[in-house]
Formats: sequence, C-alpha cells, structure tokens
Amino acid sequence: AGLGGGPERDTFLLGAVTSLSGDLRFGGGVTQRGYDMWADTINREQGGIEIGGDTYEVEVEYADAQSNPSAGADAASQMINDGADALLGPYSSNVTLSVCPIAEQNSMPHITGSAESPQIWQEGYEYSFGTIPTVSIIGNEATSALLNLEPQPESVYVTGVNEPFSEATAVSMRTAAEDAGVTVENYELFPRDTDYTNVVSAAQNADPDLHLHGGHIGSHVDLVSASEQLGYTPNGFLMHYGVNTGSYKDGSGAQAPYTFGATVWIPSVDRSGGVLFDSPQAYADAAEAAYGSAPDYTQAGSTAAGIVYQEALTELNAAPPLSQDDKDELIGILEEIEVNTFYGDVTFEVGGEYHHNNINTQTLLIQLGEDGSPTIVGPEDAATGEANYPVPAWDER
Amino acid sequence: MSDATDGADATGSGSGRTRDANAVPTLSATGVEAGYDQHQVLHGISFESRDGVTCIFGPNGSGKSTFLKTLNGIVPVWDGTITYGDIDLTGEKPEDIVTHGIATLPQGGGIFASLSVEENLDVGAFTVDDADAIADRKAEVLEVFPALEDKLDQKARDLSGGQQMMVSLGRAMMTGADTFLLDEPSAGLAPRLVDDAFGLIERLVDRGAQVVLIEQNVRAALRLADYVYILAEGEVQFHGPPEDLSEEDELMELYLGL
Amino acid sequence: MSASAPVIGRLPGDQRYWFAAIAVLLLAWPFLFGSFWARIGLGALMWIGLAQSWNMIGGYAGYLDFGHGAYFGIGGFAAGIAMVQFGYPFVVGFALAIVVAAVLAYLVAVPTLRLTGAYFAIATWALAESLKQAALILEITGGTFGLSLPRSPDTFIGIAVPFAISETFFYYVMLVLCTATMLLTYYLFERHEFGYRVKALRDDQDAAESLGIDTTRVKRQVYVLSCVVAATFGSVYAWYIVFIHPNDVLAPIITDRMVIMALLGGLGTLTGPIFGGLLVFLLQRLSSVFLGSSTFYLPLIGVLIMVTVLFAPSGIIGILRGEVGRDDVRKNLKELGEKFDLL
Amino acid sequence: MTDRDTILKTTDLTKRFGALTANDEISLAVERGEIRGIIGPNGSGKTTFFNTVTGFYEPDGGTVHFDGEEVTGWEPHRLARRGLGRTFQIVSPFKNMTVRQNMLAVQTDDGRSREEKRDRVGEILEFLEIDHIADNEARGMSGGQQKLLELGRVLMLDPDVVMLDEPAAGVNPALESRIMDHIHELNDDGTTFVVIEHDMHVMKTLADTVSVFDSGRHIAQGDFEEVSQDEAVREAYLGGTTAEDDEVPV
Amino acid sequence: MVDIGLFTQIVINGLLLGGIYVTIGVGFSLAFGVLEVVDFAVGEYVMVGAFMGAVLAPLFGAEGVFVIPIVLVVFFAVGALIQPLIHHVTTGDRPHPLLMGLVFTFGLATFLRGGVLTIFGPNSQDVPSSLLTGGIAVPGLGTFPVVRTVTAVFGVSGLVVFMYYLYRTRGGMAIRAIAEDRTNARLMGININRYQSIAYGAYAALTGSAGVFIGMTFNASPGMGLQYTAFAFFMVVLAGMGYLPGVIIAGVVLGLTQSFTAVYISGNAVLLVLFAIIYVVLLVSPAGILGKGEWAT
Ligand SMILES: Nc1ncnc2c1ncn2[C@@H]1O[C@H](COP(=O)(O)OP(=O)(O)OP(=O)(O)O)[C@@H](O)[C@H]1O
Ligand SMILES: Nc1ncnc2c1ncn2[C@@H]1O[C@H](COP(=O)(O)OP(=O)(O)OP(=O)(O)O)[C@@H](O)[C@H]1O
Ligand SMILES: [Mg+2]
Ligand SMILES: [Mg+2]
Repeated sequence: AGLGGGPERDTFLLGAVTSLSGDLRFGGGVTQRGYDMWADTINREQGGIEIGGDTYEVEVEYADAQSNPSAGADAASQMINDGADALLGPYSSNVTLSVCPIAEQNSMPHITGSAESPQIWQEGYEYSFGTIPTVSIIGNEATSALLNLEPQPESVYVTGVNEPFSEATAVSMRTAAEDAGVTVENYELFPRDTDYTNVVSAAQNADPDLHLHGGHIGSHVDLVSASEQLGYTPNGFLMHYGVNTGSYKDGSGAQAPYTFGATVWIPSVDRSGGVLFDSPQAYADAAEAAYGSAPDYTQAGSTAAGIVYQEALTELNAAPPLSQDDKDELIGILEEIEVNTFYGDVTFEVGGEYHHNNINTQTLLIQLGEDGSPTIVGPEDAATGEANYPVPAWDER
Repeated sequence: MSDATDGADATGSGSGRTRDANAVPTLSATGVEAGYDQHQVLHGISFESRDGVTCIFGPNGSGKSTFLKTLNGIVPVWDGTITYGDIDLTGEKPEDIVTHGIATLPQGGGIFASLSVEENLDVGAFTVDDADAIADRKAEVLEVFPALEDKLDQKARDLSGGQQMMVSLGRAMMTGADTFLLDEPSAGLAPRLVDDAFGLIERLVDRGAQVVLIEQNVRAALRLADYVYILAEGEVQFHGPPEDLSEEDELMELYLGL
Repeated sequence: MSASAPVIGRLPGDQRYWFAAIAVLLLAWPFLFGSFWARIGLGALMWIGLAQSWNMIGGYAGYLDFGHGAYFGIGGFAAGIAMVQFGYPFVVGFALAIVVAAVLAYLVAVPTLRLTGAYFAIATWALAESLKQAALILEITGGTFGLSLPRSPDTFIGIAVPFAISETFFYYVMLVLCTATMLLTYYLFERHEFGYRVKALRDDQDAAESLGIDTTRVKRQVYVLSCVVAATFGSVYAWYIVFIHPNDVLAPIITDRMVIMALLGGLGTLTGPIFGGLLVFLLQRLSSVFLGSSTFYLPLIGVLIMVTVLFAPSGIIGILRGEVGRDDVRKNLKELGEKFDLL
Repeated sequence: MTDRDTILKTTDLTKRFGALTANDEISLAVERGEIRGIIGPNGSGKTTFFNTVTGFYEPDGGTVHFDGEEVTGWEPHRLARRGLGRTFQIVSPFKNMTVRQNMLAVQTDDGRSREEKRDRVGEILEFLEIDHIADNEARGMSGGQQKLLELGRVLMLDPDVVMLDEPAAGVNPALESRIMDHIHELNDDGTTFVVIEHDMHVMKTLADTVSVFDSGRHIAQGDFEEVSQDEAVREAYLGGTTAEDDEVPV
Repeated sequence: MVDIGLFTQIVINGLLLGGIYVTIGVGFSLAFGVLEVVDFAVGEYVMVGAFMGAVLAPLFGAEGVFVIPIVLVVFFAVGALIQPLIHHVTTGDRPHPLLMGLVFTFGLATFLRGGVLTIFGPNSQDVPSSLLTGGIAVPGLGTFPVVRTVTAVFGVSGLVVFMYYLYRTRGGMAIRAIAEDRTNARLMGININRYQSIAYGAYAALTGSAGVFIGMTFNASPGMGLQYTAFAFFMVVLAGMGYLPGVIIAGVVLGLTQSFTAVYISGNAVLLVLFAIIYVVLLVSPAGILGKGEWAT
C-alpha cells in the first residue's frame, strides 16, 4: 500500500453510495441487494479477491444518499474519507450526477450499476463507469423490437414524465419510431403529478396503434388506471422503467398483464455466464434464496458492477488499501476490460457519445403474462415466447 | 339551584318574580388569589354579591376584570374558594358555570363578529332547550333595544361599537340567568345608550336578577348600586353600601375621581 | 425577556470566552476532522444561514413566506446560468444571483405583501411552484435535464485559491456567508431601530402606520433582504454541488426545512435559527450514520417537532433560556389533559 | 377665535361602504391650538371620519387640508410624520414588544439622535406615569394602561394635531381626569386636539368647540353649552342625560 | 380545429378531477376556515386513508368501497383525539398561534409519511375494487370513469352534509361561535373541546375516506400526500377561505384548468398554469373566485 492509501487493512473496501431512504429508496434497495449479492458470493465462494497468492475479502460499506443530490455527494465524500478503495454508485441519475464530480475531484474509481441517463456519460467523466446501457439505447432497441411485431403498427403515441431519465426514455422511443418510418401521432411530456385522464383522452382521440411511455413505476400505474377507466386500448403499451418489478404489479393490480416493457436482463435470458454465477438462472435462484424476491436488471447490473471490479482488481494485482497510483491504473484497466458475466458481456465505451458506459449488453423486449410474470418477446433472436399482440381490450380480460 | 329553565319561566311570564319567593343564591368569594402565569394579580379577595346591584370600582389594572373572570371560571383560582349558594364553583369550567345561571358580559362585549345579530342571540341561549323561552326572550331583547330589530340578519361586525354592545347585552339576557356579571357595559356607548344600558340593568334587577357590575362610569353606576366594592392593586380597599362611601373622601378621590 | 438579555441562553461564565471558543472551533473545523466533516460543517452553516434568512421575513416581520426556497434555487440558477451559458466566473454569477433575486423579490413584494397571514403563505407557495415548473420547461435552466456547472477551477478571479475548489474552500465561503448573515441580522433587527419598526408592523400594521412607520416600505425591505440572502447561499451551493436541477434546488422541501428550523429554534430570535438549523440538519444528514439504513428518522423528526411545539413553544432557545422548566412541562401537561375532556 | 388660523380642514369629505354612506360630505375646520370635540350616536361616522382624514381610508369625495397643504389620499405614515397623530378606538399596542420599545418604534423625520429619542421616551412615560412598567411587555398591560401607552406613542411624533378616538372610554375616573390634565397641558404648549368622546363630562371640560355627527353628516357645531341645548342633538344623542347631571346620589 | 368528442371528454375529465379535489377541499375548508387550523397533514390523511384501503380491502373481498365505513369511524376517532393537541398548541400565551398549529401539523405529516414509508416501504399499492371499474360511455358526450364519478358524488354529498350541519344545527352554530372567539363561546356554555373535536374529526373522516377513493382511482403510495396538501390549500384559496359552497367552484376551476391546459396547451405547462392562476387569484381576489371568503388572521 502506498501513499494516501489509509491504514493497513486486509480487505478491499468498496464504498457504496445509494438511496436507502427517501423517494428513491425502492431503487436504492435493489441496488444494495445487487452489490451485496456480489460481495457475499465472492467472499463465501472464493474467500475474496486473490492478489499475489493471498485472498482479500471484499467489504461494502454503505452511505445513504437520502434520494437527494447533496446528501449523495456528502455520502460519497464520507466513503472517500473512510478510505474506500473504490466507489459503487447510487441509484438514479440526479444523485449520480452529483456523485461523479466527487469521484472526479478525489480521483476515485466509481462504477454505477443503476444509472441510465445519457447525461452522465455525455459529461465525459474520467473516473466514473456504468454497467447498464444508457436508456437512449434501451428505449430505442425495445421500441424497434416492438415495431416488428405483426400486425405491423403504423402509428405510435409517445408520452413521458418531465424528469431527465423519463424524458431521455421518451426521446429514444420517438427516435426509434421515426427511424422505423412509423407515424408519431404526438410526443408529449408532462409532470409526474398531473392527472392522466387528459393524457389518455388526447391519446384515445389520436387512436394510435401503440402507446409508448417513459417514466417511473408510479407513472405507469397511473397511466394504465386512467386507460382502464376510459376504455383506451391501443394494440399495446410499452413502458420503461420497471414493468417487471413487484412494485408495478402491486400498484396496478389487475391492470398489469399484457404490458410491454424493456430490460437488458431477466432470469430467463439466454446468456452464458462465467465469473461467479454460471447463468442468469443461477443468479436469479441465488438472489431469490437470499432475498426472497426475483432480481431485476438493476440488481443484476449492480452485481455485475462488483464483478467488473473483481476482475479489474485481480488484473491490477495490488493488495489493499489501494494507493492513488493503483487507482489511476485501475481506471486504465477498466477502460480495456472485457468481462463475460451472467449479466452479459461488459465492456466500456471509451470516447464516443457515451463515454465509460457499457453499451454492449443486449436490450430485451418483455411482456407481462396473465400472472404478471415477464416473457421475452423480442428481439427475435432472443425471444423465448410469443407476444400476446394486439393485447385484449380492458373489458375482454 | 336555579337552572336555565327556571330563568326561562321567570322571563317568559313577563311578570317578574318576587325576590323573597325565589331568592337568587349569593355569589361569594373567599380569599381568592389568582393571576397570569407567574404574575399574581389578585391578593386574597373576599366578596359577596347582594340582591340588586353589586358594583366593583377601581383603577385600571386593579384586577376587576381578572376577579370577574375567576367568578365565571375563565381565570383559574390559585387559592381561595368561590361559591354560588350551596354550589362550590371553585375549579369549575366556564361552560358549566353558565348552566348554574350565571351570565357574563366580558369587557369589550365579545360579540361573535361574523355571526348575524340573531345568531349571536341564539348562541346566548345555547344552554336553553325550550324554544318558546328562547322566542320570548328574543322578543324582550328587541323591546329593550329596538335598534337591533332591523339588523337581525346583519353580521355583528357591521354594527357600530354601541350597537355591538347592545348585542352583547342582549346575548347575556338570552341565557336566562339570575346572576349577571357585567364588565363595563356602558363603555363606548353614546349617552342615550348609556341610559338604555343602565335602564336594562334596572329591569334585570326588577325582575329579580342579581347583577355584579364593573363600571368606570361611577356616577351613573352609583345611582343603581346596592353595595360597593373598591379594588386596588388586587385587594379590596373598601366595601359597604354606597352611603358609606361619602365618608371616605380619600378613597373617592383616589379611586373614583369624585 | 428584556432587551438586554444575553443572546445565547444562560451560559456559565463570561460570554466572550464562549464566543472565542466557538470561533476557534469554527475556524479550525475542516483541519480537525477532514473533508467529510468539512462537508457536514458547510452544510450546517448553509442551513443555519438559510433558516436565518427565513427568520428575517417569517420571524421578525411575521410574514409566512412559503416560497422562500425559490430564491435559493434562483440564486443557484443565476450562478449556474452565468457560468454555463455565458462562461463567466463564479463572482459574476454571485453578483447576478444577488441582482436577479433582488429585482424579482421587489417585483413580487409589490403585489404580494399586500396579503397577510395564510393568504401570503399560499401565494408565495404557489409562486415558488410556478417558478419551479417554469424552470423545468425553460431552456436556459437546462429544463428537465438540469445544469452541470464547470468543475473545480483552481483559480478564483485569477488568483490561485489556497485550498483549490475543495470542501475546505467551500467551508470557508459558507462560514463567511453565514457569519455575515448573523451579523447583519444582529445589527439590523436587534440593535437598530429598524428592528423595532419591523416588529411593530408584525404586531399591528395600522398602528405602526399611524406612528410614522412606512410599513409598505419596511416590509419590502425585509422581504428583499431575506430573499437576497437566500439567493447568495443558493449560488454558492450550485457552485459547490456542480449539478443543479429544478426538482432539487427549487423543491418545496427547502422552504419547509427553513421554516421548521427557524420555528424549532425560536422564531424572531437571533440565535434560534442556529440551534434549529443545527438540530434539523444534523438529524437528517447524520441519521444514516447513526440509525443505519432506514427511514426511521422521518417519524422521529415528526415526533420531535410535535413534542417541541407542545411543550416548548418558544423553541429550543426557550429551553436554553430556562423558560421550559419541569413546572412548565407539568402545567402544560395539565392544561393539555383538560383539553381532552370531550364528553 | 377669528385670529387663529385653520390647521386641519375637510371639505365635503365623503366615505361610502357599499350602499352605506358613513361620511356624507363632511366639511369641518379645526383651528390651530384648539381642542375640538366630536360627538354623535354610535355608528354616526366619527371613527370613519378619523380613518378617512388620516389616510387609512381612501375618500370617495372631498378633500383634506392640513397645515396649509392638501393631503387628501396621503398615506398614514406620511401624515403622521408631517405632524398629524391619531389613536385608535380599540387600543392597538405592539403586544410582543416592551412599553419602551413601543415608543421607540415611532418614526419621525426630525433627525433626533438616539439619545434624544430615549430621553423623550423617558419623559413621556414619566409624564403619563407608566414609567414603572417601561420594560414590561405590552401584552400584559391593563386596558387603561394600554390607553396611556396609546397616547404616549402618538406624542413621540411631536404632532401638531392629535386625534383621539374615545380616550376616556373604559378609563377609571381618576385616570380619566389625569388624561384630561395631560391633554390640557399639551394643549397649552400648542398641540391641537380633535377628540371623539361619549363622556359628556369629559366633553364639557375639554372641548372648545363641539362638532356633532349624525348618520354620517356634520349636523351642528358650537361650544358645548350651545350644542347640548340643541333639540336635535338631545333627541339624536344625549337623551335624558346631560353633563350638568353631575351630582352623586350618595 | 377543436374536436367535439375530445372537447366534451376533456370537460368530463376536468369536472371529475375537480370532484376529486372537492372531496379533499370540503373537510379542509372546514378545518381551515372554521377551526382556523392550517393543517399541513391533510394530504397525509389522504395517504393514510388510501393505505387503509390497500391493506383492508383484501379482507373484504378485495373491495375498497367496503373499507370506507371503517375509515370514517377510525379517522373520526383519531381526528377527535388529535384536535385537543392542535387546540393546545394554538392557544395559551404562545406568540404565534397560527404558526404553531402549522408546524405541529407539519410534524404530524412528517410522522405519518415517515411511519407509512417505514412500515410499508416506498412501493405503490393497489386499492382494489371490483364495483368501481371501467367507465360508462355516454354517446355524444364521452366516457364517465365509474370510480371518479362516484368520488365526485361523494365529495359533493360531503359538502351538503357539512353545510347542513354548520348552518342549520345548533352544533354548527356552536362551532362557528368557537371559530370566532373560544373564550366567549365557553361563556355561552359551549364545551369547546367537544365541538372542536367533532369538527376536526368530521374533517379527518371525510378526508381519510377521500383517500380511499383516491386510492381506488390511482393507487396508494407513501409520497402521494404532499401533492394533495398543496391542492387542499389551493382549493380553499380559490373557494374563499371558510366559504364552503365555494369549494365546488374551486374544484371545477382547478379541474377544468388542468384538463384544458393539458390537452390544448401542453402537458408540460399544466402545473405552471395552475400555480400561476392560484397566485393571480390571490392577488386579485384574496377572498376567492366568488369573493365570499373570509378568514381573520
Ligand atoms: N391576559 C393577561 N396576561 C397577563 N397579564 C394580564 C392579563 N390580563 C390582565 N393582566 C394584568 O393583570 C392586571 C389586572 O388586569 P385587569 O384587566 O383585571 O384590570 P382591570 O381592573 O379590569 O382594569 P381596567 O379597568 O383597565 O379594565 C393588570 O396589571 C394587567 O396588566
Ligand atoms: N370597514 C367598514 N366596512 C363596512 N361598514 C363600516 C366599516 N366601518 C364602519 N362601518 C359602518 O359605518 C358606520 C359608521 O361607523 P363608525 O365606526 O364611523 O361609527 P362611530 O361614529 O365611530 O360609532 P361609535 O361611537 O359606536 O364608535 C357604521 O354603520 C358602521 O357599521
Ligand atoms: Mg377590566
Ligand atoms: Mg367609533
């Protein structure tokens, strides 16, 4: 251990900033489970990370971002103060955008497993990386897959909530539709707390084949409730983020089935696996056993972030605590890395539009079944089932 | 004990009742100490109401209103007792004291500004259940204060200061009480109305009610007084029939400006 | 409390020693505990200053400004826009924040200060919400995507900054700003006749007017002043936090916090906001450190607020001044008990 | 009287509240140095007249002249600093301030230093005999003490004209005569007074001239004796009582 | 070009949305205007009501409607017990009674929001109902969503009941007298604790059950309260403080403004227009749209 590395220790200390309280607590909790899955598994199965013949356990220390950027920045600083070797990032783009500068200022490696806004990567931060592809890609690819279903849709109606992630999602959906030559009847943003009957009435009046919506779970719930109440039934709804979460099912109850959604990973996806977990299903089973609920792609992406660190640290081959030089070298390794995981192949773009974002993992179009469980219905090469399309009208369910 | 219904009979009959047949209990205080927070205002007041009008005079800030508020329960008593006939009022709540037949006209009137004049009168009769008694009393109030007749539907706040005082007095009458605690009923009234106010007090007395009257209009009040207390600095400086006052030149000068 | 009472409760010994000790601690703070605690310190200083800025209009003048947080956001965006959209250094942004806040506050003051009590509270709330919504739509504010400010230059008006643009640097900036706010409040509201005028209009506007006090003008002065103070904190915050978004810096919770801090501390007092600000900020920020990962601190704060209001109506400052003794609590409990007589 | 000049004058001053005309073309002139009484039944528009003159109400017609200058529509604080002071029928102390602070809050244009102002506060409080409670909060004062504070505050303006709205209402006779003495004393020093009062004893002792209001109109003016003999005034206002009725039935 | 079908549907949407606001505004107007309690907890009562719907409905055959009587009773009782606390902090020799009430209820709101968040987590919960589903299509007009229509009827009925109580009964008169002057009300023989508790309990009961309806219309989530607190305040401002009938007008204005802005101007501008209107109404006519409000501060 060199200069500035803090006290001697025989573990790798990863400082995780995430929202454990506040509005984003749900996502924060998912992130936390993802990071813990990695740390617990590697410590249990391999005794930690092997460096020069010795194994060093991995320790993840959490600091609460309280769903608020300034508390997030403080939390990151707290972790750095505590001598963390590297940072695991928070949930949500706003908090991430205030944590990245702290990583930058302190030359601290930072991988986030759960922030999707393109803004983060467009800023060109040197010390921050992300395992989940930006939503610009996810939204775009999911929409393209949906537009390929038969009968081919001719028109779409795009809506989104006016916050950064949701707007980026809606934009990517619109772009995909335009690129596919489909008519975009309308593109409309609105505040989260608005009433959705008006959105639905306007959409109903336009009578599109598909309704595409960017937002968080609560907004999806409001959208389907209002649609049910007004009897608005396009051939399908595509909504991102989170239709395959328990939260969406709890919130929308009987209206959940048949909704289309986007993801980059679900347990039934066919991926080879490798480090730590043999397959997506193996990961899902382990997570189910540990937390009693099925993991979604945010959790998987967070675990993948840990795996990436594990591989990079092994390659760095420096015992903890890391010196500043070690950390700078780690950045170089991360830029080059290629890891094959249960989550998919992870590599980070260098330069380009989404600097340090893993844009490699394939996007999946999913649809919820009668029981609310997701099936991959697109793109064709990844599909594990047939889409129920067009979806039945509300009163025919 | 005389409850509200007794009062209703008395006013309802319009004939008044003789004091001897149904004497109003004596309201009395023994060694009352009271104040606000840490600040003691009353230092051992002993007091007894008499038939007719018992006047309380004294300089501003001497504790007259405070004492009145111990009688009606608004200000808690620190020490001493207050009784009404056989009933111990010490520590009773104002809303319960009213039901024994003790009505108050607070200093300044205390009308309910956004209620109509009629509603103000109705609130006065809150403890009365008998609709006929209420109607009779209302008629009587309007007889005393004809100026209120065509203002019944107006909000009380739209009345002038003097008119508001009439409403307050009328409202006190509505309770049908036998004992009235009046805190400066003539303040702010035009001379004509001062006459009316004192006329009303006389009427109450004629009907057998007993009145405890705080007044700064000493001259007019003395004309009605059956007994006088003078308070200064929270203590009783003098009490006796008004006739005895004339012998107390110093008191008269100091506290009454006479 | 008479006018000559000590400003900080009843401290043993000579007040000067206390002040000196506190001053030394404040000056040495970032070097004593490192960068994280410097951040906590600067956060606390910022919130104390913000609570005091609210106290000027809300406590001293008695106008419940429920849109005060907007000026924090306006300060932030003014500085951010100057730096991002026009490439000016921070000082220009800071000056712009003051000017924009002052002008806007004046324009708002003219019609809005005619309202009183809850009307004023709701009007300012609605206005602040409109500003937030506007910031979400406008392009210059970055709209939905917010603004990322330029990162950490090492010079300040061309001069090399001693601690670069680090926590330590911002700590001292906040310390200066917060101290200036406290001194300004002390001088204007506690020592100057201006303070009497402000309190007079709070108690009875008509009477104040009849005694030669131009209440309209005094109100506007206090409002503009308090808004400008909030804006200065906002501008420094934006520079420090680097990324600002309408949902964060224009959030209604910012106002709510200022109000709660001023009230818990002691309304219309010089030192109340210090205690209220410290308590609420530290409870919120350090709850995760002490309570672990839970939302339990929220109901806790809720109960704390309720209990304080029930038993220490003059706030923490009242407790410190010994206004809330055991007897008072007992008396309070007894009175409270009487109010439960419902049948 | 003719050689004295007019300091306060209203011409056809009118104020309406909806359908009600509370002040109906009131023309009234107050001479410098006099004590003018205003009487009239409750609701006849006396307080409204004060409010309109001192700028609290916007008049619906007519003008106000003060000390040779038209001041119609001036804001109250400007008039106050110009030398027109007033009190309120319902006392309005600054409850959360001490008596002394109540006095110090008064704002004038005369450039007095802080010390001078403090000294003046001391003088006035002593004059009114409430200096012993100077550092008490106003909320705890009795009604009468509040009346004195109200008077004290307005004196801090060093006003040329003081308009008093029922200064004696609710005031103990001993204190009442003290207030009257104060008024006389100040009047001797040149302060002009306009006093609304229902106490005819006070009116008789104080007023040089009495103006009578009824239903919003200025119906009569003259010295107290004249006015109190006036049949219309007796009918509308005085009723059976007169100030002569002084004897005490003891 | 205005599409008539869309236009009428937007009017329906706006009116029914207004109906939802009426359910919150009625009780709040009573608390605000009559009890002079500036109650920051109003939105959290809605939230807790919605959560009671989510938790209890499964016990009643997954039917939120059946939960309403329980919510009415529970909220009335809890409200009646909270009122003495509020009364305590807004009286006595406290220097800023209005503020004290406001801060106390702010603490209460934080407690309720944090408590529900801690117990149930941050997720939205469905408040199921099989009776109030779908919409009724009226040819030529548009679709009336059943749950929203029933909610609006509930709100308006609540208003009528409150009005009747307040202006036609002795208890109502007592409450109005208390609002004016508590001490003098006691001198009239009114047990102010009882009547204030009745009023506050009634407000809490109505608001809590509004929460169940809102839960059925949307869903229940721990963070939903703030939004309704804001709307409750805006409702009384537009209605005119303390002027109960104004609540209907306020609901109509708020609802229609929202739906027309959303469709004919821009979804993004909805809240901007809404807040701006409230600000302007306050400046131009503080006593509400009809100018009938009154509230002594
Ligand atoms: N609510 C209160 N809080 C604190 N002190 C009070 C309060 N009310 C009255 N006091 C004080 O108690 C004392 C007695 O006041 P009280 O009102 O009883 O006098 P009073 O004899 O009725 O005078 P007045 O003739 O002016 O009405 C005064 O010194 C007054 O300052
Ligand atoms: N702000 C107001 N709004 C409506 N009407 C008012 C207002 N102020 C006064 N009035 C009405 O104007 C009339 C005159 O009131 P004013 O207060 O001037 O009477 P006053 O002569 O001072 O009576 P008093 O001797 O009782 O004080 C009354 O009928 C009163 O109801
Ligand atoms: Mg008194
Ligand atoms: Mg008057």
